[in-house]
Formats: sequence, C-alpha cells, structure tokens
Amino acid sequence: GTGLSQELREITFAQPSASAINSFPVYVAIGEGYFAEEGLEVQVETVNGSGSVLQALAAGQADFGRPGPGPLLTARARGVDAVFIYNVAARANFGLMVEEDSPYQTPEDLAGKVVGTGTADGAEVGFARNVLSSAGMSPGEDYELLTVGDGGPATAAFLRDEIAAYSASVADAAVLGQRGVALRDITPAEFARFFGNGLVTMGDTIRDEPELIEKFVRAFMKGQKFAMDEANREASLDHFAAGFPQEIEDRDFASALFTAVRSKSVPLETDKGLGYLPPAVWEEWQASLIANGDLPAPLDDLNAAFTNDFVTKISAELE
Amino acid sequence: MTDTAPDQLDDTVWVEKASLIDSIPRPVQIASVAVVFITVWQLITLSDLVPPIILPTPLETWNDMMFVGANVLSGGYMLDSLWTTVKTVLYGYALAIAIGLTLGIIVGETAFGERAIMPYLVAIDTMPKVAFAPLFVAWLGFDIDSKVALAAFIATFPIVVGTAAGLHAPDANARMLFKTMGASRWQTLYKMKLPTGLPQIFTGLKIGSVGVMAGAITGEFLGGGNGFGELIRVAASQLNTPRVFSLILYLSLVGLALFAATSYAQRVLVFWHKDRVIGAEG
Amino acid sequence: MTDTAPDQLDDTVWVEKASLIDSIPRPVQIASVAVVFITVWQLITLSDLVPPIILPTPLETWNDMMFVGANVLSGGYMLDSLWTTVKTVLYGYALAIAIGLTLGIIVGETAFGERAIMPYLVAIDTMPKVAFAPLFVAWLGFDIDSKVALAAFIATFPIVVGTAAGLHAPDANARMLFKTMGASRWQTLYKMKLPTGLPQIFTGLKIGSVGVMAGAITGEFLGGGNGFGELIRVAASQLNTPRVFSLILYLSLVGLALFAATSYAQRVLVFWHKDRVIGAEG
Amino acid sequence: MMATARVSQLRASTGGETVYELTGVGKTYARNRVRALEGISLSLERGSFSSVIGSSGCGKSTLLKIMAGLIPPSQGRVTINNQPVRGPRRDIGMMFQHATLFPWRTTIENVLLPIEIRDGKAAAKAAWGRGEKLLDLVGLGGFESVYPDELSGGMAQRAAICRMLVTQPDMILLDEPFSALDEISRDFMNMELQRICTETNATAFLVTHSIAEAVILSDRVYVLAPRPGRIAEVVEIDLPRPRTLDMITTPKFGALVERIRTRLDKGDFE
Amino acid sequence: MMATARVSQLRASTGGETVYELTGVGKTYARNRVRALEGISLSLERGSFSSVIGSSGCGKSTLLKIMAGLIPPSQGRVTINNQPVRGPRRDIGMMFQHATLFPWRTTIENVLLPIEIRDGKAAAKAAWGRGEKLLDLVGLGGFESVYPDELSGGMAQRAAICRMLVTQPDMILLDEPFSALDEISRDFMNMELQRICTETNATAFLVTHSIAEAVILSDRVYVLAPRPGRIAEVVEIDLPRPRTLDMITTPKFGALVERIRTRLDKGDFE
Ligand SMILES: Nc1ncnc2c1ncn2[C@@H]1O[C@H](COP(=O)(O)OP(=O)(O)OP(=O)(O)O)[C@@H](O)[C@H]1O
Ligand SMILES: Nc1ncnc2c1ncn2[C@@H]1O[C@H](COP(=O)(O)OP(=O)(O)OP(=O)(O)O)[C@@H](O)[C@H]1O
Ligand SMILES: [Mg+2]
Ligand SMILES: [Mg+2]
Repeated sequence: GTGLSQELREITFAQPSASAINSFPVYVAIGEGYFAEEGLEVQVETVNGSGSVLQALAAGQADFGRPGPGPLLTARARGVDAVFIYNVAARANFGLMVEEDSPYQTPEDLAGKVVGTGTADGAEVGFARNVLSSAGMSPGEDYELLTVGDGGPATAAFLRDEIAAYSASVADAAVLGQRGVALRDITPAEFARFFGNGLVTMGDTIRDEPELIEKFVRAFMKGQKFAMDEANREASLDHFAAGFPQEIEDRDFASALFTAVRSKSVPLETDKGLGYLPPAVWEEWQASLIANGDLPAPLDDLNAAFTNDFVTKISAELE
Repeated sequence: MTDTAPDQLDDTVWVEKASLIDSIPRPVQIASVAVVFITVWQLITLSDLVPPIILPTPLETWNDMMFVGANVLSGGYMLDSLWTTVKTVLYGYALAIAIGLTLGIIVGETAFGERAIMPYLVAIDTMPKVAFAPLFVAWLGFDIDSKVALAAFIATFPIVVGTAAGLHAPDANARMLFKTMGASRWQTLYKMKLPTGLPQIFTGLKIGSVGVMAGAITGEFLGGGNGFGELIRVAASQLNTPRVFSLILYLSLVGLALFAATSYAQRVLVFWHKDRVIGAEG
Repeated sequence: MTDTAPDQLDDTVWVEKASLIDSIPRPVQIASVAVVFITVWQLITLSDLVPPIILPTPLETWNDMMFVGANVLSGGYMLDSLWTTVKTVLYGYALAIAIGLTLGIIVGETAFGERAIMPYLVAIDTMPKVAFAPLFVAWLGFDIDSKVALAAFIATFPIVVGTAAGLHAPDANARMLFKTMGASRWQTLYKMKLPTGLPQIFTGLKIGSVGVMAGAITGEFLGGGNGFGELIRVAASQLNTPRVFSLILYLSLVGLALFAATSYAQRVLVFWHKDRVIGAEG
Repeated sequence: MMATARVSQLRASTGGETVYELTGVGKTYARNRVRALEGISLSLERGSFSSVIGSSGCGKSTLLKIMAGLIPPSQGRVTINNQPVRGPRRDIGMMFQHATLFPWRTTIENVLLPIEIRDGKAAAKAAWGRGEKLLDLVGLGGFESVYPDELSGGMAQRAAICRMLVTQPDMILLDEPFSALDEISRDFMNMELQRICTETNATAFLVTHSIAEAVILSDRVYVLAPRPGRIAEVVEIDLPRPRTLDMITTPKFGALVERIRTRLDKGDFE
Repeated sequence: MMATARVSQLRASTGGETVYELTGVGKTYARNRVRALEGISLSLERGSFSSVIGSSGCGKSTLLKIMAGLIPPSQGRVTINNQPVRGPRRDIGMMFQHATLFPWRTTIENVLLPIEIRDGKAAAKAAWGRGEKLLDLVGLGGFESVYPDELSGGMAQRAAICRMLVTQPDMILLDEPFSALDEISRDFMNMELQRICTETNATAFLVTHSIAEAVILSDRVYVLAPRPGRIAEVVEIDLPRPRTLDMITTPKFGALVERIRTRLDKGDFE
C-alpha cells in the first residue's frame, strides 16, 4: 500500500551492463520484497561499464554498484574511497574461449596466435594476461592481444579468423553459444579464484550508515540464496522480466544464460558463506594490475579496499 | 520556303525530356527504392558474407517489427520506453533550440561572438560527446535530464551555425531601411534579421533534429534510463540482431517525424519562401 | 542661421559606434574567452559539485597534456596512436567526400534522387550509427578500414545536403546561358553548377569534417584498434580522467585543424567568394 | 534670397522657407583614402522638388545617406528645419531602388512598419486609417491585406512610397526609386510621384541616373561631377507644372536634356 | 517582297537574303493554361537590326527563347538559313540582362567558354587570338586575364557581347542586354552594339522595354500586345545610319517614339 511505500527509503543501484540476469540477486530481492522488508526501495540504473559505476558512486548519484575488482583498485589509487563489500561473481566470470571445433586445448596452444578481448573494462585483458603468463607466455612476443569488442564484432573476428581465442565474460560466451557460435572454455580451473564483479559502496556510507549497508546486504544475500535454489528458477525469471522484460522474452535463452551466470556466483570456499572476499586473491589482483600497468604501485592499504564485516555478520544471521 | 522544313510534329521531338523516371508518382518511386534496398539486403543475408547474428534477414526484421509494434500498440513495456525516448528527444530539441538560437544570435550579431566564441564552439563540436556523458550523469542524475542534456549538446551546434548564417542573410537595403526608421538593434534583430534568416535557421534546425535523436540514444546507451536506447543495448548484448534492427528502424521513424515536423513548421512559418526545401516535401 | 546649429565636432558624436569590445585584437579576445572558461572550470573543481574522477582540474589536465605532448614528440606509443587516428580521419574524410559528392549530385541533379533517395538518406542519418559498427567490423575487419567506414558514414550526410543545395544555387540566367551554348548535362554540371555551388558544398564539408572526427573516435571505441579512441577508452576504464580530458583536447585540435584546412581550401578554391565564412577566418 | 512667391503652376526654386540645408559637406571613406564628396552646399525650400544626377560612383548615394542622417559627414553641416541632423529622424522619409517590402507582413503592415518601430504596435494600429488612405492615394486600395509577393514591381514601389510617407515627413529622399521598373511603368510612377508630392506638399530630393526623369520631375537639377563628388552645375527647370509625358518631345525639354548630357563627364566609358 | 538593295547608310528592312523566319509561332505554358504567344510571323534579313517591345509579361522573352531553340513552340515553324531550329545552335548567339560571367574564369576564359563547351579545351586555346581581337573590339584589350569581379557592369556586358560573338553566329538574340546599366552607360553601350553589328555584319534581334532604345537601334520595331503575345504593329524606322545620340532630340525620333508609346497598351498600370 501507499502507506508503506511512503516510509521506504530510495536507494540507487548502478550496474555495468544492461541485464537483469547479471545482477540477479538484486532483481530477485526486489521481486521477493526483501528490500521492502528492510525499508528500502531500490532503483537499478544501467551505465556503461565498471568505470561509470564507480563515477556514479563517487558523484553520489548511486548508493551501491557492481563494478569489477580491478576498476575498484584503480579508483582507490585515484583517491576514491569505494569499498568492496560483497563478492557476487565469486568464481572468475571470465574465461579464455576458443571455438568448439578448434584444436586448441590449453593456453599453451595459443602460442603465436591472436587473442581477442571484449568489454571496455580492461578486466578481461588482465585476466587473459594472467592466464597466459602463467603458461609462460608474454604479450607481444608469444601472442597478440586484439580488442574486438563484444557480441557481433567478436563473432566476426572468429569468422574472419582474426582471433584464435577470446577472453570474454561468461555471460557473453553463453550468449554467443546460444546464437550458434559454440565456444569452449580452456581456462585452467585454478584461475577460478579470480573473482569478478561485486557489491561496492562508498567508505562514507560504511562509516555513517552501517545499518543501511546491513539492510542492503541482508536483502541482497536473501535474493541470491533464493535464486540459487533451483526450485525458484521460474520465479526468478519472472522477477527479471519485471526489470528487463525484453531480456526474458525468449525464456529458454534467458534461462540458459541465468544458469551460466548463477554458476559463477557459487563460492569456491563454501565454509565462508556467500559474498566472502578472500584477501589473498586481492593481493593477486593487485599484482596483476601492476603488471598490466593499470596501477602504478601497490596501494597503501589494500585491506581498506574491501571488507568482509557485513557478509560475515549477515551470513551468520541468515544461517 | 524549302521542302526540308519539317512540320511542327517533328519539332516537338526536342521537347524538354519529361524524364521517364520523373513521371512516375512519388510514392511509387519511394517504394521502388525500398524494394531495391530490401532485395540487396536479402541477397547479402542469403550469401555467406555475413552471419545472421550480425545482419538479420529482412523477414526476421519485419517479423520483429510486427512484434515490437504490437507491444507498443497494446501499451506494453516498449510503449513506456518509446515514450521516454520521445520525451528525451523533444525536451532535448527544445533545449537545443533555446541555446542554439541564443548562441547563434551572439555569434551572428557580435564581432566578438564570431571571432572569439565561434572557434570554441567548433572545438567543442569536434570533441567526442560520449566523453561528456558521465559529467552529465554526475550533475543531472539518471533521470532523463542527463540524456536531454546530451541530446541538446549534440543538436545545438548546427542551430548556432544556421542562426548565425541567417542573421547575415538580410541585404544592405533592408538594413539601411531599418536604420532610416531609427530602429534599435533589438528591433532590427527581432523584426527584420530573424524573420529574414528563418530559412537558414531552419536548415540548422533540420540538421539539429537529426542530431538530437543521435544524442538521446547515445545518452541512453551510456547513462541508463529505460528508453529505446536501453532496449537496443539489451538486445545487442543478447545478440538479438533482428530486435536491434527493428528498434533502430522505429527510431528512424521517430527521427523522420521530427524532421518532417520541422519541415512543416518551416513551411508554415516561412510561408513566403517558395524555394524548394531539400528532402522536405510532403 | 541659428545658434543651436552645432559645429562639426558635435556631429561626429553619432559616428557608428566602433564597439569597444570589437576593437580588442582577436588573439586577445580568444585568450580572454579561454581564461573565463578555465576559471569557471577551476571553480567547479574547487567546489564539491563534481568529484575529481569525473572532472579533473585544469592544472591536472594541463600537466597530462604536457605528458602526452612529450610522449608524442618523443615518438612514443601515443605518436603511433595519434597517427592511426589521423589516418582514419583523413581516409574517412576522403571517402565521405567521394560518396557525399556523388550522392549529392544524384540528389541535386535528378528529381528521382531528390524525391525518392533523399528521404532514405534522412532516415539513415537519424539512425544511431553506433549500431552499424559491428556490420562494418564484420565486413572490413579490425584494421582501420572499419573505422574509416564508420567515420565516412557519419560525415557523408552533411556533404550530400550541401552538395545538393549547391547544385540548386545557380540562377536561371546561368542555366539558360549553358543551354544556349548547347552544353551537355555533364558539362553544365562540371563547368557551371559545381563551381557555382562550391560555397554550399564547403558548408557541407565543414560540418562533415567535424562529423568525421566523431565517427573515427566512435569506431575506435567500439572496434578496438590502437588509435586515440582506444587510449581514451583505456584511460576511462582506469578512471584516469586527466588523461581522458587531455586526449580529448588533443583530438579537438586535430578536429580544428581539419576544419581549418577545409576552410583554407575553401578560401583558395572559392577565391571569388568574398562573403564572410562563419567561424572560418584565420 | 527672399524672392516673391509665384503661382503654384511653377513651383519656384527660390520661393518659400528653407527646409533643408547643407553647408560645405564632404565625406571621405576608408580612413580618408576615398574622397566621395567635397564641398556640397545646397538648400531646399518647402514643397520644392530637386534632383541630383551623376555617373555611377560619383557619390549620389553617399550624399543621400548623409542627408538622411545614416552616416555622418566628414566635414560640413547638415540641418533640417534649422536643427542639426545627427541620426535617422522621423521627419525624413527615404526610399531606395528596391522596394524591400518584408514578405511576412501584409502590404499595410509594411506601410505601418515605421510607426510600429518608433511608437509600438498600438500606435501602428491607431494609424491603420492613415495607411489605408495612403494606399488609396497610390491606387492600392483593396490590397491592404495582400502579401508583397502578390504585388508587381510597380505596386511594390507604390507601397514603399506609402511607407515613406506614413510618418508625414517634411523631407523625402529618393535613391533611384524606380530604376528597377520597366520604362513604361517608370514613366507612370514618376507622374504618380509628382501628384503625391503636390498633394502632400512634401519637399523631395531625388537621386537618378536618368536625365529625362530628372528634368520632368524637378524644379532644379544638381549635376554631380565625380572623384570627388562635387556640384558641377545647377540647372533650373522652368517647365510649367503639372508636368506631363508629352513635354518630353518639346524642344525646350530636349534642350535641357542636351545641356545636362554634355555636362556629364563621359570619361568613365573609355 | 523582293525589293531593291538600298545604300548601306540605311540598312533596309526589305533587302537582302532572309536569315531567320518564324511562321505562325504560338506558345502555351502550364498545360495550355497560359497562352504566352500566338500567331507570330516575321522574317529577318541578313545584317538587319530588329527590336521587339512590349509591356512586362507580354511574351518577349518567350519569343526569344523559342527563336534561340531553348524551348519548342507549341505551334508554328522556326527556321534559320532554311534549316529548322530544333535546339540550341552554334549559329545563334544570345545575351541576357545579366552578363553572367563566371567568377572563377578570367575574362578571356569566359569569352571562350562557348568554344570550350562545343569543341573542347584545345579548340578554345586555338581560338585565343580571336577572343583577344573581340575584347579589343569592345575596348577591353588588356583585361584578358582579369577576373570578372574587377570589371564594372558595363565592362562585364561588353565581355558578354564578346562571348556571344566568339562563335561567329549568323543571328544574335538580345534580351534586354543593357537594362541593368545606368542610362549613360546604356546609351554608350547601345552605340557600341550598333558599331559591332555593323563591323561583324550580324543579324540582330533585340528585346527591350525602352522605346528610345528600340528606335535608335532598329530598322524595324515589332510592338507586342499582351495576353496572348501577338504582333500589334510593325514600325519601320527610317532614320539614317549610323545613328547617333543627337537624333534623340529630333522631331522625327520624337514622332516615332510617340507612335509606339500610344500603341503600347497602358492597361497594366491601372
Ligand atoms: N562604405 C564605403 N566604404 C568605402 N567606400 C565607399 C563606401 N560607400 C561608397 N564608397 C565609395 O564612395 C564612392 C561613392 O559611392 P556612392 O555609392 O555614393 O556612389 P553613387 O553615385 O550612388 O553610385 P551608383 O550610381 O552606382 O549608385 C564610390 O567610389 C564608392 O566606391
Ligand atoms: N516556364 C513558364 N511556365 C509558365 N508560364 C510561363 C513560363 N515562362 C513564362 N511564362 C508566362 O508567360 C508569359 C510571358 O512571359 P515572358 O517571360 O516571355 O514575358 P516578358 O515579356 O519577357 O516579360 P518581362 O518584360 O517581364 O521580361 C507570362 O505571363 C509568364 O508568366
Ligand atoms: Mg547609388
Ligand atoms: Mg523577359
């Protein structure tokens, strides 16, 4: 009723891509009324990539966002006190993809080849470099990187044999697969530790309104739990349709995409609960950013870039 | 006088060729171009040049247009999106007209404007506007305001140029006449220069009407909202190219409508100007 | 005759006011606008309106421009990028001129072109060009070809409009004269209509020169490559806004140079046309 | 110079009160590089009709602009009704070669434009009747709400005359007003102009290229010599009034034309 | 109509061979709604000078365009040197009110334009000498490589005459060629035109609004009546040749002018 909605606090959540599935916990939490239970009314806004999410947070236009860890560290290096509070894509949501029928099986097979990269984030570039340098190859000498954009151009790049592999987000690869460009992930399993985008808010908010963060995280985590229960698949899809009706028009397509995205939000270390951020991997992320030149030097206090306080507390609550 | 003189029937042979193609009625001409266009499109999709996720077939696109049309007509979510975009475009156009006319008057009326301000306007216009989108979002938020600002930003420059050129249009006689009548600068501007320059001003407005569409969609691509730009982005990220194409075709209809409305306003306001207006006839 | 008649010194009081502001030399005027502009910019960054990762300070931007300038001058990687973008822009402009003149001649010379082709050109121009980028990439690959195509695509429309308008410029006398000389359609076009229409054609070219910049950068944003567009993209993803702004400022210098070159070509080619050319002097 | 008043048949160049006076007027353009006029002195009496004739570029338009207060003279003194002319004035009406009617205004709106400019829309509305009367006077009754593109060249010039007269100026200045019309229309318009000047008792000063036109209309013709423009001769035209086109074929007319023609510098055409 | 040849002092309208002939020419415009011309028959003899005069819109330009082969007649027959006129022809030269010199070509390049159009650049180059000679003839020697914006109105019209003559046409058609010039320049250009026609023995046909101009130049004046345009009267001008400007003040000239004036329909001006 109207009486209730008057008491709701308006919260803006900025996501980096135009998709309800990629931000599925939010949409489920909205649809299931978890936010309303916390007295929040969440408005989702789509901007262009993680950089824009962080800019919107810094400008105060958004309260929460879902950028990648790389851009977050770069932003912190530029004095933006944004803090990672929840690990959403707990397993690497990037992969080194090759065509289904291609002969390449391991990253080593890509020696002397061209590797395409996708979005403007630059995160998948770092990811590809990590994977390939672990295989003892260095860019420019053993392989070439080529920015091919996403979707259509990426397909064109495969068709024109301009790239042998494509470093892409899992969602992008799933879409390509659904559209008849079957891809195979040749990323070794150990790279799954490189988690992807997660919940971020500003340090001020954490200091000034910790209870707001708790409310948001609580609803968010409930949404994620709900969505991860296979029994709730159809209900979840309905919630997505409320946010992005067009995305769910082809329900089978959307359902397959949901499966792919959801599988990457399952934590590697189940004992730590949902949303846990492993500090060791943060060190690795920072090292790889420095190696890429995205960061000039290690941050003064890397531990200030993230906090597990909220997920730990809420996980315990929801047990 | 001489038997080589032909009778009049022969003479009519060199009548100005009423070119065959020009005697075809206009709708038929337009339709025939569409047919050629669609045929070429179909042939490309039939060939192996382009995979369907890059270029859909005309039929797929048509079907999708029917779907989108049905959704809009039945008041579905696409109607809301369309309305958001149309609002953005209209507000953006109004804003661009207000700013463009003001700057155009400054540039066209003052030597300072022409010599010192115009170079900056040119420089700003050569910048990729996309880079300004985050600024607008930061200042104006995620509502349509930020998209309106971007749309207006892109559409303003041609209006400035058209207005400035229009103000230079009146001839020495008209200027002298107003001087003899002791008209103030403002009166000269308002009662003579602006009306005289209307044709050029409308050229700027028509180019601007095209730019404002581009700006609104760009804004929706970059700064969220729920307009058609967002729908295109969703469809593109799903590689749903028939949808992308059908949404774009609808947008181009909106753009054409704005262009046509501007042309219509020109015909009504500049009723005395009988010149052909390129691409603007009914 | 009467003692109220003043001497001549009094009469000169109403000499056309040589406006104070217009008597300032042009470089000073331009610099003063820059000063105002930078001051406002500085004030905005000093206030808490915009965080630095959205709008850098003028000083940060200036320092970064020095850095970029040093890299370019010392033959660093940015020189390669700049050269890639400049090449894209130049090829795109050349292509746009070729296609724009051709289409402009078809539209301006034939009733069919004007009535049946022009509406499609308007419709295509209202479409978000961004959506065509994947098509160009699919056909032309990731080299600069696809960006050249996109740049040309954006710049073509104003050239078409300018050319078509230019071909309508010659008066009835000139047309009649060419008829009396028995000139062919081609001769009339080549020796009379095109030269007469050059001023309008150049208006189209100048608008196009601005569009081609936008197109090249958009292409580099969407289809990779290693031009300045890519550098901006990388800088933007690193939230390195001083770099973004400094790259954009350099790009706008490239755009201004192209615009100025076009204006210069106009002055040389249209040597007989003494009219003021808006924003094109010096 | 106080001569006795003659009968109105011959509008005397020497009678009546002085309306307009120029003393030693000179003009240089382009930072003194072009000397357009030098030492022009003349005085015009109320109700008189004078013409200035001269080759192209000899400074006729410059003289008229100075008289109208559009540009300041470089030397000399200009007065109307003993007041110095320092800018455009309500008591001076002016007309050019092109009618310059504004196509977005009806004929009567064009005629009332000077009133609208000076006193606002309300005053223009109040003067509607005067505008109609003037249009009647020049034979444009019934064309009040017609837009100018439906008027012929001659009709447009007649409307321009009305616009010039609507503020009831003491002095009217005409810069080749009918030279864009064909000969027959032009003759006719000149006779109209004579009639209107007589009826409104306006003082007129006409710039023209046509000797015949100057002779048929004027009480006095000033012949200008070029570079710098100066008065080479003043020819009194003592043909009886009202003038008619038949007079053109009289020997007296021919002699006056001949006298002016020989005076005009033909050096321009070699 | 085979009359005996007279002395060249008086260029006979009846002597010599017929160059140009119109028989029953009519023209309707706008799908037969505007009848611009009706039943025009005339024949022009080699070396003769004829004029057509009539009020605005009576069809003079239409007639000239038909004669030049620019537009087809709706009825009737047009022949030059006994060949039917079916389009623009090399042996017909034409000139309009505006010189229409192209500003990107020098004076001589403008003059040689018709040759360049018909026979190419090489031919135009070859005809350079002829162009220079023509420019000399009209007093523009030394202005060959000057661009048109440095020429005065009269000079531009003289260059246009050269352009018309450069293909050595048998027939020259002139549509109010000097009406944009001031009266003195115009008189002068008319005398030049007479001289050039005599020197090149061209057959000329002139459209004009000026009765005096028609009389001073022509052997024969066709007076056109309007709506539809038709020949109202043919006036033979038997003034001696060469004509001079002094003749304007002779009674004979006055009588001819008067005769034409009364014949011209004045209904347009009410
Ligand atoms: N604004 C100006 N600046 C410089 N020179 C000028 C200006 N206006 C006129 N002149 C020059 O002054 C001289 C007189 O010009 P003006 O227009 O008065 O001549 P005119 O007798 O009216 O000529 P026309 O018969 O062609 O109208 C000319 O040499 C002209 O070039
Ligand atoms: N292309 C056309 N279509 C329709 N009507 C025309 C066309 N050209 C001329 N007319 C009409 O034919 C008549 C004669 O026109 P024309 O130009 O021959 O007159 P004119 O005697 O040369 O007039 P002017 O003295 O004004 O030059 C006019 O009524 C005109 O409106
Ligand atoms: Mg003048
Ligand atoms: Mg005519």
